[in-house]
Amino acid sequence: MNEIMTKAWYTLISLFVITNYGLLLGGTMARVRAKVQGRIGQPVWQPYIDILKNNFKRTGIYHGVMFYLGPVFRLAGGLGTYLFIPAVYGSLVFSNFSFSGDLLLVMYFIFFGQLGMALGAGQSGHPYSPLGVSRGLAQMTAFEVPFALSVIAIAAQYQTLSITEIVAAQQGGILNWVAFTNPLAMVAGMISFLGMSMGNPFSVVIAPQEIPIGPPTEMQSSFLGMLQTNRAIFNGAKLVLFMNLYFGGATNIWIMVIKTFLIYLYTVIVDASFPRFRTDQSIRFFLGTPALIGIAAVVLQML
Amino acid sequence: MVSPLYLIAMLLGAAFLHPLIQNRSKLAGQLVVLVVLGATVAIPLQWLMALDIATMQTVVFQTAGFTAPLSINLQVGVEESLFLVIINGGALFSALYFFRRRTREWEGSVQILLMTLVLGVNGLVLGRDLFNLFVFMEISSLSLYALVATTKTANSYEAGIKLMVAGGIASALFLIGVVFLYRMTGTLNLDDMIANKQLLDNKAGITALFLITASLLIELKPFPANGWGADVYQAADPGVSALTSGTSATAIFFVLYKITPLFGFELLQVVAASGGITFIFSQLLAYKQDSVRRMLGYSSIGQIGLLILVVALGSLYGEAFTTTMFGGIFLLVLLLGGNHLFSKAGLFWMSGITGQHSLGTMRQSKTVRLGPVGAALQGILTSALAGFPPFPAFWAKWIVITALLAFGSYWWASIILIGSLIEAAYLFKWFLNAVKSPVDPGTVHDEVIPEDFPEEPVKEPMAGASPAGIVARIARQSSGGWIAPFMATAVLVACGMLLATMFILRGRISGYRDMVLLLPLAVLVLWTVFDVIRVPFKLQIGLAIICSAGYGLVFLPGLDGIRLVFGLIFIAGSAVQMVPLLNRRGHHRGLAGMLLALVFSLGNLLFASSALEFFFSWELMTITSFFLVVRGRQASGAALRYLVFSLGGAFSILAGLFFGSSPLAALLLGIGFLVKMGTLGLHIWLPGAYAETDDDMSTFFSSVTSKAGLFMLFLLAGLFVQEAIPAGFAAGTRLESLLSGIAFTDLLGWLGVVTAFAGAFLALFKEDIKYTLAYSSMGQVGYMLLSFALMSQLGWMNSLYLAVTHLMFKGMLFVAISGVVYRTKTRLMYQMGGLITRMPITFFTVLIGIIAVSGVPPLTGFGAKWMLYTALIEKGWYLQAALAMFASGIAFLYLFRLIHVIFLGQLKDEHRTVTEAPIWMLIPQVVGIAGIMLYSMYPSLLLKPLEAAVAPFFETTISWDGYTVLSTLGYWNGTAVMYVTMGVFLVPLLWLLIVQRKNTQKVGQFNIVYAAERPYRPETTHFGYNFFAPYEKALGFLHKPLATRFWYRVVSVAEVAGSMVRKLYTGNIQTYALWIVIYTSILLSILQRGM
Amino acid sequence: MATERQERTIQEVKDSDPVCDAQTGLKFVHVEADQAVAYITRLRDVQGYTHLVFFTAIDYIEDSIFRLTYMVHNYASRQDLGVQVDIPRHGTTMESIHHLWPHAATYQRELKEMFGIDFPGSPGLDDSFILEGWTGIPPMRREFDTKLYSEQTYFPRPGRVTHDTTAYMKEKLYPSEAETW
Amino acid sequence: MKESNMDGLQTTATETEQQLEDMAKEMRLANDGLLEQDKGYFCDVRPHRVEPYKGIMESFANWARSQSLWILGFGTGCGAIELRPLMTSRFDMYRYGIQARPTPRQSCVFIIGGYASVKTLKRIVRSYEQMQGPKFVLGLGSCTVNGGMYWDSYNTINRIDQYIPVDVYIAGCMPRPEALLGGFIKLKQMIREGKCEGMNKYIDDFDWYKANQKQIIHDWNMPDYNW
Repeated sequence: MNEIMTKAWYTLISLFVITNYGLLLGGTMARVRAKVQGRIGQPVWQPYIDILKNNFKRTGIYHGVMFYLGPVFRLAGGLGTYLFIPAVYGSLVFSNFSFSGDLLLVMYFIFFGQLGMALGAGQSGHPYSPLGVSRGLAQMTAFEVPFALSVIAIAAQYQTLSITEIVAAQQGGILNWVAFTNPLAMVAGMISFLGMSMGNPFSVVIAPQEIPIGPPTEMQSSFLGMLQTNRAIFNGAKLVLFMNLYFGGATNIWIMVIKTFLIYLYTVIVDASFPRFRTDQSIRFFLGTPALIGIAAVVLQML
Repeated sequence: MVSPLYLIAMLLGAAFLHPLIQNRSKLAGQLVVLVVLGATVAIPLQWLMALDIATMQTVVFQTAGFTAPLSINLQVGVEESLFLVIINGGALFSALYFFRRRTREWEGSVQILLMTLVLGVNGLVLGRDLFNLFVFMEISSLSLYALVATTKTANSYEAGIKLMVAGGIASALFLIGVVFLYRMTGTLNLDDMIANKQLLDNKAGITALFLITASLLIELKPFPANGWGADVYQAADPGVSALTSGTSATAIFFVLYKITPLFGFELLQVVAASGGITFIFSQLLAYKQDSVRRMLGYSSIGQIGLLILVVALGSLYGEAFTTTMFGGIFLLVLLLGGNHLFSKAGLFWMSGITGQHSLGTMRQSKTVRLGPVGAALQGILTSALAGFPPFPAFWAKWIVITALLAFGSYWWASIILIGSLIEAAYLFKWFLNAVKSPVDPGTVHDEVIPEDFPEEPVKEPMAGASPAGIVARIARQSSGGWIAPFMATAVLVACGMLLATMFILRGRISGYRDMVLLLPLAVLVLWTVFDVIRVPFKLQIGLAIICSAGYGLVFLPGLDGIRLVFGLIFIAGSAVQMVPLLNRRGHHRGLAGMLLALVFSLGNLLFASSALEFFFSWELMTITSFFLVVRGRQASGAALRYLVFSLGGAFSILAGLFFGSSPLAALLLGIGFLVKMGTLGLHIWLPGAYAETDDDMSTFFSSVTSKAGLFMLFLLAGLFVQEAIPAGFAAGTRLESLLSGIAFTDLLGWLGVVTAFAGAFLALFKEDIKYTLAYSSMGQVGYMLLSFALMSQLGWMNSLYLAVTHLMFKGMLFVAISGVVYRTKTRLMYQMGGLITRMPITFFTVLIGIIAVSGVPPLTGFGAKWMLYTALIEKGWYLQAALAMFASGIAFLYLFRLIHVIFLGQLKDEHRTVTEAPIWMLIPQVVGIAGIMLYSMYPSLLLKPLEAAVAPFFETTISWDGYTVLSTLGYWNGTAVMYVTMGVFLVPLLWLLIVQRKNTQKVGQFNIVYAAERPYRPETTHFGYNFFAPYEKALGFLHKPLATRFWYRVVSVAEVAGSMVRKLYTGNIQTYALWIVIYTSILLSILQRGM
Repeated sequence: MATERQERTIQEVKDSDPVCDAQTGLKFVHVEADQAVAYITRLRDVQGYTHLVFFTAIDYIEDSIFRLTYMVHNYASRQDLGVQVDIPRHGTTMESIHHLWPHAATYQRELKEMFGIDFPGSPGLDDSFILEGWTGIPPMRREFDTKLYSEQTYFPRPGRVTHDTTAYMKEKLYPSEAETW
Repeated sequence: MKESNMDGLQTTATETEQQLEDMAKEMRLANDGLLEQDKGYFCDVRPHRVEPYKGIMESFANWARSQSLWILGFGTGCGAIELRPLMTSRFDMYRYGIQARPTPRQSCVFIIGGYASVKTLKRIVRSYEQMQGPKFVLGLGSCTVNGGMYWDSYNTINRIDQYIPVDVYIAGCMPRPEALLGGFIKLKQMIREGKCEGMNKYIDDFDWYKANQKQIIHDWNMPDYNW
């Protein structure tokens, strides 16, 4: 019983940290983006206010049960993804529920939230919602290819699928990182990360000029607030995952903050500097060079 | 023993007296014919009782105190008796066919001619004297010319004359041959000649024998000198054609059979070649025919060619055939001949009854739709002719192929198999044409867009609700014509059952377990009886479910390991999936029985202990499932494809069974099993068959039947670990080093993953929901194949795990979708939408189903993904793993589309009143959900038994830590995942419920922000058509139907060959006569070269 | 092939040389209503005026006519030509030219809505163009008093004053610079 | 005795039901503008007033609302051209927590960008009703105040506040972005003071607003309240 209580506390702490970190990271990155554009930009805490405001909305509408549950699925997906990743190597508090499964679990649990959200968006009856979902899913299958290849290359390299062990194998100096021991896998993975974070040039889902905002077109009030919360957590989870996979993980929370910040910075810079692909261009892009790099990484492991 | 002379005398006397009786009463005249013909069947039966069958006893009758050839010399033996029973039986049924037909065909002269024909053929069978044989041949031929001409059309007169010319040439040759033989041996008695065979062992003797043989061959219409024969079949009345094909040709063949002991090696080879060529080319020709009767005619010619081939080969490779049951080659002749006689005659009669002359192309046929009885008769006759179990031809085929392969005669075996395949193709094409529904376009290559299905015309309720009523109706229809095919069918079925019992039991009845293999047949008979006595359909299905459950309870506990897993899939899975059928109203004749037979024959695969038993069950499964596919509303094209591919696969298996454990066996067997599984390249039957079957039965094909191939792969796994390229191939070249070391499992692995990818990818662009699911099943089977091919503990566990879970979730999905289609009356997804409010339970099922299929945790699907990738990476198949991941991503796409376009989005006006699926359709869904939730919560419940099942084969590589399963690479705790997921799901849900507890309004379907406009129609607001257009744009080039195109090319090659051959037939008597002469000359020159 | 009537029209038009507007350099021809479509067809098919630039109407209430102007353009000679047609204001019907240029249908729809000119056979003629559910007289006809309509319909805000722009700016906004104007 | 009692009870029950039904009917909108077969597509519940929280909770909520103003990106008139510069680095509206959203569902500030024709008004009403409360309206330019230079047009409405409640007007033709920012700051101030109850006002005077709207929108082919 005591153990369960301790685990519950640890979980709460871990979630609290990642939520706040994710929100602040989002705010900071908005500032960074503003700087790129020569603006001052919004306050760092703007994400908090937006979420507060959305939850303070007096009215709301919903289109049906799945619409209602869509954001719940999405947030559950975000929380779950984070909870299945050991965030800080060797830390009891931040090991989360990583004993439930390995890398494959995390890779597939990412779909959980997306599926739920897609269903919620679908029930809104708005044609843009499924259009956005269709684009997003189509692109997702494409960027999963280099990512899958990259993960397979890493699994082959270390003969393990456990994230903890992958991190453990990278300890002991910067040159032990996958980024240096298996650079091709890192390159493929980091390109697919661009797709995963849905920024330009891969922002086909939201695509403000074409299908204004896509899936969450009908989402409002606390539904939207929930989606925003998830955005912070899910972002954090993805960053932690990529940090663990390619950049040696983190032995304490500060290293995690620095590393994930830099990874995120990379996507933001790309985002701020490119126009958008069309969906089919994006698919072809991911199945082109990044996939070839991934295959090269895998083939190197086979030789 | 009745003297055979009475037989002859009776026929002769009746023929002479007939005009007198006919003048008094027409009915009496007809009855006399029936009685006399009945006696001709009864007398040989009496002989059979008197004779000692085991020793093939023969009794010789001389007449009038003289010896042959001055008198008639008759021999009555077991062979003769049996042949006479079937030949005279056929004649009797023919008489029944003509009976009371108030048309001019059935005039006194025809009755007399019929009796003289029977007289002739009886003489042919019984006669042992060459000159006698000639006489009888003339009698029967003359009767036949006249009979053909009695149809009294210009064509039939011409055909009669052609027949006469050909017969004349043949008689001349025969007579010359007889003269030579008499000159050389000094006797005309066959037995004496056989005794003095060495006298004929010179060029002159062989030539003399050749002349007789050529004459007989010409009478049997060999390719290519058979244009006149086909004309006869086309022009004559079907009843006459039935006589020609059955009675006359069979008797002449028997003559050939009788004189084969005289033949030397060279002559036998010529005869065999002639038979083989006739067989294969006639099938090609028949395939191209438009006219039903000409098609049947070519089929007859081909079948007789097969008989000739078998006899010749039997004499050539005698020792190979002696190992079989009894009578050696004679048994084959009897089985093939009898089977052909009854089934072909039956089909001729059917064509006469329905009045169907032209097949047209399948597309634009003038459809003559058979009623249920007619369809059943034609189905049975066609199956019998095509050699499906339990009909005699099946056993004959088995024996022939076994013997040929045992002897190493691969070419002949493959010719017989390919010919049979073509024959099955066109016969079933005709069958489908006759039974298909009027809305069926005949060719279903792909989903039909965008027209909706036209309403099917309302069927007239069947009158008469008792067996008596049915009999009365049969009698009423076409005044007795139905009795003939009915009797033929009955004979075939009875023989089939008898043979099945003989072959399968082989005298060993040690317990009820031995009977299990015969259960499907018993079921078919029993449920047919149910149909006849009009047991309500629901009761039939209910009984079927109970029987399946009983079968499972009785037989499955004896199994263990992998067999038990598949047993549960086949039997328990089927029992649950039969429940939706309870929803049906009205009568569905033959459905329940067929279904149960299919389930039992699937189950029997588990118990088959010999190659024959296995093949018997396999073929039974093929034919029963075919008859289930046929029932679909637009399924004829798909059904034909299914049949041809299944049969091709089965033949491949049949061939493969005899190559021991060589790579060739692995290849042939592998192809057979892969056809059943529908792997890429061999899959083109699959979408149509899955999709066009009735909605509530598709699930059997997808979730149960496809596993049969997988099961067999597991059983014969040892075959596939060997290297695919035989040692010594391309020896010494660089190719050798590249190719060596590639095992079949490597190929299977790639094939599996490519199938998984292709299935998912093709499902992506389908608007028709059932095609989507069909391709999805194909993809899933690809994963199973991939996992199987891994040949590791985790791989096999995963393959079995997938097989079990796929049964649950794909079964659920198919049943749920059938409920949707049942309610919405459409299969096109974009025509649905917003059904979640109308069908919430079905939605929930589909939701669980797609989560499970896509492998998203926490449901069971993830277990499969976890094991698959772990096993793949353990094995080092990295690229396959990546492609599998890509495929699973694509699966996610079509699954989302499936649930979105049907259940979410905009509800259409016409679906406003749709209600939840019927309760019977919900039950399997609930069972499936329960199963999935249970295994999701506690994966160890499934994993541990599977681990035990594969334990005998592999060293264990996984270990357990509580609920956590650990592999060498990673770990997975399904229970913990489930708890965490529930936790992270409930917390936000509670939060939302608190925050939103008031002032959250549920709005209507058009209350959307529509760029400040309002939607006007749900159809234009629902995004569903061409859902993944960008994907198509990016990767659409991948789904060009390459495999389909390849198979079309194969078909067109066959068709071109057919039409080229067809050019030989000008329809002109002189040309035909010339062909006969040329044919004889060519045979002769071949023979001389041989000598 | 030009019909006899068209030939006659062309001849008549040739006789009366197009009037050149001194200010814009545009050329205008004036055509009778019953000959206009034939003439425009001729312009399009024979004389190379392949592009309909616009099609509009002016309400000359004093003369009790609408003056329709078809502005066509010849890409080869880079020449615009305005074809002016006068039609009576009451019971106004004009032959449609949507068969010459499909987009003419939109102009005709607008003219129907704004002026009430009927073009029988023109597709979608009665679909609302700007005014959804308008029931009064077409607002661009000059007998329609738009100010009165607005005052009656749109809740004019009390206290609104209208000034002459120049005078008001001189007086109020930039009094110091007023002299320089 | 007993029976009559029962009858009485039953009558009461039916009466209560009747009353409830009547009440429910009152809560429903007639949606007369829709075709009969189209009525099922739309929600016909009458919107109701939502009271603010009490005390500090509402102040806090209002502060959050004022710090996060999401504009409905719908250029209703020519004044919308003056909105664009707000996003540029020169004016940088993000500093004030102002962002543009592409859908009314997520927005809280509706900017009426200048003159509104009858045709546009229909869309304005629809979009306004689709926004979730609390929601604020900024009237941009003279046209929204009194019709501006189009005041006597047959097609331009003069006073937007006759059709939807307006919180802040920004006069000018056109007002410059600075003026717009000024308007936003005023709006923020008003929100913090709890003065922006436009939504409840709209619901309180729902019938009046509807009557005004329907007076000029002749082909009313939408529900009476666009949820």
